[in-house]
Amino acid sequence: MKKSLLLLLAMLLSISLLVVACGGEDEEPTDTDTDSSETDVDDTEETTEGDVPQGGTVTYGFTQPFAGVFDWAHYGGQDDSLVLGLMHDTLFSTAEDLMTVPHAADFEISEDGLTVTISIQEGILWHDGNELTAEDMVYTWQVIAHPDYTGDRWSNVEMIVGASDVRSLEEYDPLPVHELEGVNVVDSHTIELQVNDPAPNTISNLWTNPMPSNHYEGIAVADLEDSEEVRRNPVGFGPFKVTNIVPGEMVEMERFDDYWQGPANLDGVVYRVVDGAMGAELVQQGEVDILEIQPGQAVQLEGNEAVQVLDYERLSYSYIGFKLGHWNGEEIVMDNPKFEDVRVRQAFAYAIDREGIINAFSDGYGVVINAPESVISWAYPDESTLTQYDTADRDADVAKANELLDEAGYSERDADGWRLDPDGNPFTVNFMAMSGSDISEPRATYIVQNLQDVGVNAKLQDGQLFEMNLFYDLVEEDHPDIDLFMGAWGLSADPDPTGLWRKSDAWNFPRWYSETSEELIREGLSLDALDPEYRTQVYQEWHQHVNEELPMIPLFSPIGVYAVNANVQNVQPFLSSAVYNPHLWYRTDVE
Amino acid sequence: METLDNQSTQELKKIAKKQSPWAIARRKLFQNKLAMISLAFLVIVTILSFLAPWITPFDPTRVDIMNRNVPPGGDFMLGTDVAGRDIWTLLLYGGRTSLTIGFVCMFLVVSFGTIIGSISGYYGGWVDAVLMRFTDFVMNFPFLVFVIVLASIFREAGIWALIIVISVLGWTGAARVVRSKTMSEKENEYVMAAISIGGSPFKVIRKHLLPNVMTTIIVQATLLLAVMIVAETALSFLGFGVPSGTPSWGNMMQEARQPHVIRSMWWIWVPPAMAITLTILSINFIGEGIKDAFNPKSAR
Amino acid sequence: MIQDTPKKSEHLLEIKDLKKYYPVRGGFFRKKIGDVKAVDSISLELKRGETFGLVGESGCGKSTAGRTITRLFKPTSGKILFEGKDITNYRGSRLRNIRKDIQMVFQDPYASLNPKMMVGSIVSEPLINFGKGSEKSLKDEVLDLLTKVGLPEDAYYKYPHEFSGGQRQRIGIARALALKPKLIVADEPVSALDVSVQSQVLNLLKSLQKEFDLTLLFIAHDLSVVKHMSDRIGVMYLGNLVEVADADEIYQNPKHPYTQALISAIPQPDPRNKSERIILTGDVPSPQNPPTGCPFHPRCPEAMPECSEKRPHLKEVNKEHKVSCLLYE
Amino acid sequence: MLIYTLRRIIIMIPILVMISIVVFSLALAMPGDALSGQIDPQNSNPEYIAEMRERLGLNDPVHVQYARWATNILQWDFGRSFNHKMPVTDLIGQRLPNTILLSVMSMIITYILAFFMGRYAGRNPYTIGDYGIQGLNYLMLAIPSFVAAIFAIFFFSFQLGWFPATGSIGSGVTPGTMDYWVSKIRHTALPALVLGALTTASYTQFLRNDIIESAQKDYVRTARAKGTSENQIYNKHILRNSIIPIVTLFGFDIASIIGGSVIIETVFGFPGIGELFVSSINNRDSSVVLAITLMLSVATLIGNLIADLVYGLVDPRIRVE
Repeated sequence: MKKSLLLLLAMLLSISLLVVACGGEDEEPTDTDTDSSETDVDDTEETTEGDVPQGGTVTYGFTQPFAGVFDWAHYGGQDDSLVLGLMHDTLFSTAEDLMTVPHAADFEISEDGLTVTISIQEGILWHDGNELTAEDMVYTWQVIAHPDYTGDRWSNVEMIVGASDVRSLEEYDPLPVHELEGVNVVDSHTIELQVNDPAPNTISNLWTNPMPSNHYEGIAVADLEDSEEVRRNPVGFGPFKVTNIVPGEMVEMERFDDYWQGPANLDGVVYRVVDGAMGAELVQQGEVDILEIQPGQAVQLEGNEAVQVLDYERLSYSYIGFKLGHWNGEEIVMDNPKFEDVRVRQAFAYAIDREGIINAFSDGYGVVINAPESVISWAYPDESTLTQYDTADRDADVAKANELLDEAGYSERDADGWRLDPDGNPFTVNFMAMSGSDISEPRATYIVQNLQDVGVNAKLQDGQLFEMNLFYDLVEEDHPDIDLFMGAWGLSADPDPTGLWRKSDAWNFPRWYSETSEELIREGLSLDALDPEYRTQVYQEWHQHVNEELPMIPLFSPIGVYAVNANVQNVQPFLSSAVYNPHLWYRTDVE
Repeated sequence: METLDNQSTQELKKIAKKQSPWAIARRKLFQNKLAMISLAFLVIVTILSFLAPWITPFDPTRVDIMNRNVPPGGDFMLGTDVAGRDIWTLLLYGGRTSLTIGFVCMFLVVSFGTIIGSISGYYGGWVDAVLMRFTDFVMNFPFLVFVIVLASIFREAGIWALIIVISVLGWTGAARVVRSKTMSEKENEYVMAAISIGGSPFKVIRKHLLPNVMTTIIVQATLLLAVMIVAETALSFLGFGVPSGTPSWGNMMQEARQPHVIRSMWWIWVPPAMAITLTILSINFIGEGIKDAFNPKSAR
Repeated sequence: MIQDTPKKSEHLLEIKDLKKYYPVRGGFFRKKIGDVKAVDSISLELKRGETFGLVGESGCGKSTAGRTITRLFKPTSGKILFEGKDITNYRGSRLRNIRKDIQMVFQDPYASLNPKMMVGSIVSEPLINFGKGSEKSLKDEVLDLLTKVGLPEDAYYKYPHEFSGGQRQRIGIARALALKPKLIVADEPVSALDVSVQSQVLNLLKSLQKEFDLTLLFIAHDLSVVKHMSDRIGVMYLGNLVEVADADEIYQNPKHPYTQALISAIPQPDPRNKSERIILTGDVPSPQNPPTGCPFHPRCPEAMPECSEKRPHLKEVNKEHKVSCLLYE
Repeated sequence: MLIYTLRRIIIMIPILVMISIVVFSLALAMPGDALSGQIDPQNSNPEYIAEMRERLGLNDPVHVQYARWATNILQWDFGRSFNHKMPVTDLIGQRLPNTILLSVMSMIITYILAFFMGRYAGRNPYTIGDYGIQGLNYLMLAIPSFVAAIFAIFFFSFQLGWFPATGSIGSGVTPGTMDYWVSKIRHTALPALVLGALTTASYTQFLRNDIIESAQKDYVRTARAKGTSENQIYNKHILRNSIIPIVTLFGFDIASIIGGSVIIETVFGFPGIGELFVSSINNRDSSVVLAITLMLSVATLIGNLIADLVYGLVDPRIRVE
């Protein structure tokens, strides 16, 4: 689980496309299949063959050179995931409410939560003509569990019985031939899987993107990532097959006529690397048909008939964390008295002008949140049950902040007008933020200003911003200078807070926990929680608890923007990209 | 032996001043219009920068989200930037940062280059060989590339780390110039004479060689001042220089890495661009003027 | 002043077999492949109070010899004894200290004065170097020196470029005198000057020698200049001393063919007293590749076959008259 | 000359070793696993890191690590890029052609501009045209490359629309076709112009002064006295002599082009080595940073060598020192 959360989304995604290279930015789609998800098949029949124009090519732009690792289990960044989404498909997909639903395969979980049965639809073909079978899925798990495996998806097979045994083999074959004890192939399209522990999120955590095992035949696991079969002539079972790769610049794909959901409307898709800074212009000029742009650029496109601007809520959120303790190597120790008083934390939340931040620095592309969860998740709590720290009346918020601080005993002021702590000692607050985009610095300064405006002697740590990796290094090691820090998390589709919020989580950066919280998180993964309604209820309660305790101030859930050529239809950005049902895309300007 | 009385001493000194090589050079420099205009410009820019708090009512760091990207005119003479900061204010405070770093780096680089170069040139032999091999060695590192690598390693240390990194890598040219000038100057018999009257090596270098190498050093210093200002602004522009919250001309230019800023918000980047270019231009003209003034062959 | 001399010799300066070579490097590893023998073995003694004239064509190594003797250059081998002390290998502060006793007047009055310093500082510098005199007495002393070398007092605040060549050489002389040295090596002090002022400077030197009780090593490239100055004269050719004798003796009775040639080249004031002029043929050979045997033999009008093989040595032919020539061996 | 050249080349070897030591030390100073790019900087699981460190030999003594690193480099193995998920050599191989194209174009632009401006100014000294060229020179010397680049984007791309502002290739062209190359050159033109224009000033000045000086030489007077036409005098006698020294400046350019290309490529978003360098630093892709640092140092070293050699060829006195 830990690794699936791993991708801290460093930058505040809404604005940071320019700076973040491929590695850091995407939210881990591996366990959620978000990039490639194909929802229900219901209405596809008529659209694919019916009334929409057929043919034409669409150019999908990306703003960073891509690495070219065209295999789900090995790729690292969004750059490659977009291509994978076009050429590959997955067994399950994520529905709009982020629930995992059957797609190319059906699944069933036993009452005790320990057995998962996967039945792959028959007749699905790979681009090389082989049929997708249970063997492909089994092969994939064996690759990932193999000691030589070079990717980082281990946590998605870890729960399979026997996977750990394979991974810790001292002597082994370089090929993925070591069987996992818990995998039982019932027939060519059905697998019965034993997992170590029951959990409501087993299915969303489990690795279910099969590899073309025939295509990879004979390749040692260690060599897979760099093999020609992955990089030069990758094979998938998605709507488009790769015909030409220009490393780092372009991938050309054409329609795969035997696609299991019916052939795509388009003749092909060209994936090409373009300059992000020029984004909006490139779409206007028709050089690119689909491109994620910065919110700032979206403003230029308003009223432009040739371009559709499509918004979508990203699966991530930004926050400002308080340092309430430290990590002792094994667990959280809450020993930092500075923000011990919950009223101070709440006062800060009132003081910070989140609405203003979104409007000024993200051009409004973001939603103020009061819970550490993306607003699109089914687990996002009902706002009416939460305390609203950012009301429409800014003056009232500031007054409330002052009132809370006074109440907490921070009413005395020094000669410069800064508040003193209840013992009459200076109360200074170091705020740490990441560098990265042109608005990182003004935004951080503005937050400091917000605090200064309620008399808190806040300043940017060392008077500067920190580069992303350094920032997280310092935050993670609980650098003593840090009081407040602004971070962001990319989320997985499953809302389980484990990994970020438990007492035993190294990534619990605010270094906060409570008995209530621990209990609720456990409850959310209990057998009872196999019932979605119960689970929703548990997370609702957990969010209310966090909203009151406020170990971090949730800032906003960013909104992404795609600019799409007006002639290209059926494009629908979802979760983290616009590669969503690409076989339904069509052009209106073809003969 | 009677000594000269005080008054005539003063008079003689005055005459001496007028006729000293320095005085001649100064006169020539004062007659060079371009250099004088440039000097005036540089002095004005420096003074304005350092008096910034008394000239502009705005805070150079305060973010004003209600007044972002305001075009020139109205309350904001040159408009505001993406953070709602007054461009004119940033220009003044930024000049302070950029000029200070430029001067400090120039001073360090010239001092270090002079020390290495004069020792190397004076002693010759193995001392020279060792020092020059070392200089060549440092010269082989592409300046900008290494400054960026080092600056990114020491980024936490702030402005001083930047200054030291630039200086540590920037002295080689000065050292070579000073060395070759020292060597040719050393050929003059007065150096031999200075040794023959019992001057210690340190004294010979300081009293005899350096004053005569000084013209070269001064010219080199003006050139380096320009180079150092460019280095700071370029590094800040790329994001490896002054911390982004600190106003500096390079940081102001950083916003021009967004094409839409280049295209439609010219008031954000044109002022710092002009400030940098005009400053460098005037420093170069002053350098040319000094070079010319020290050149005995030039008329004027 | 210096009391530690073991034996008070009659010679102020003794030079034994002094050599100054410059290495020539070449080849792939820049190895030493030869030497330029600027000074190839000279030996001589200077008595206290005498003036010794060292004469030779330009390029014969006499300036190098002068600078090596004053230890501005480090000798390659040989010995320099000053007042009986071996100063050949002095370094650092010991070397600096002998400067109090040995001073030099340089050839080029334009180059030997620092253009950026006022005359007062130039002349007072040696005194400051050795911490002599307070600021007040220093200035008096310098003004005194300036007067002695015949310069006006207001020279104190002037720069060298405001003076003529002769005046500048006076400044150089004042500087050399400042420390009251025992020995002054004057390296062609007048060769860069107008003929009209040459004699003034020479006379100045001569009178100062008496006043300050100086021993003078006077280097010149033609005999006429040294004639009136010197008590004894040495003639150098290609790094070697070929003849040493009293001044009169050399003029009247030159032994070495080279000396004879030099003397014959002196213009005679009386046209009737016309002696035959000896013309030397050929160029001065390179000191990097000196001829075998007697270095003078390729140009010698009296060369014998063995001259190209056997190397002559400085031998006494008369009392106080030494010559290095096979004719006299 | 041959011996001199050989000597210079052999002297380079210890310098190379020393440079590699310096770069290696930087690698150690850099955060993370700089040498191989194998440890995922975003994975902070202590067990994983400890395991990887042990497996990659990062716990070995420094000199052992250096030896291994140097051996790998000699075998052309610079490690892997973490961000780009591929061997660094492949990555650089992808970018290098762009940078070479940019450098070559900028040099051609430099020489052409300098040739015509220098020739004109040299033939017509102290005229309005000459002063104009001189003024332009001063401006080109003073304006920092990134400022020039931004002005160029503003005027040539946005106001006039002549050149694309960024990137190295347009959309929808197939590699190898004519369109591809046209697009490539159109994209390279503006950065090359800026990079080239900045070095032009010193060349122009050099050529101008050289021509003016040569015009007073005896052989030119003789030619004139013989009635040779002015055009012939300039083209045949003077220019030919003045061009040679200009060409020799080439070696010194390599270092300045390297520095310039880092800035220019970044401003123009031109996917070359310089841009890769800056983005790798920003992403802490240390193995790429190190490889490029080493590569550019060696390039500078070779540039200095060429400069010295060519200089020695032209002026034999240099060889003796």
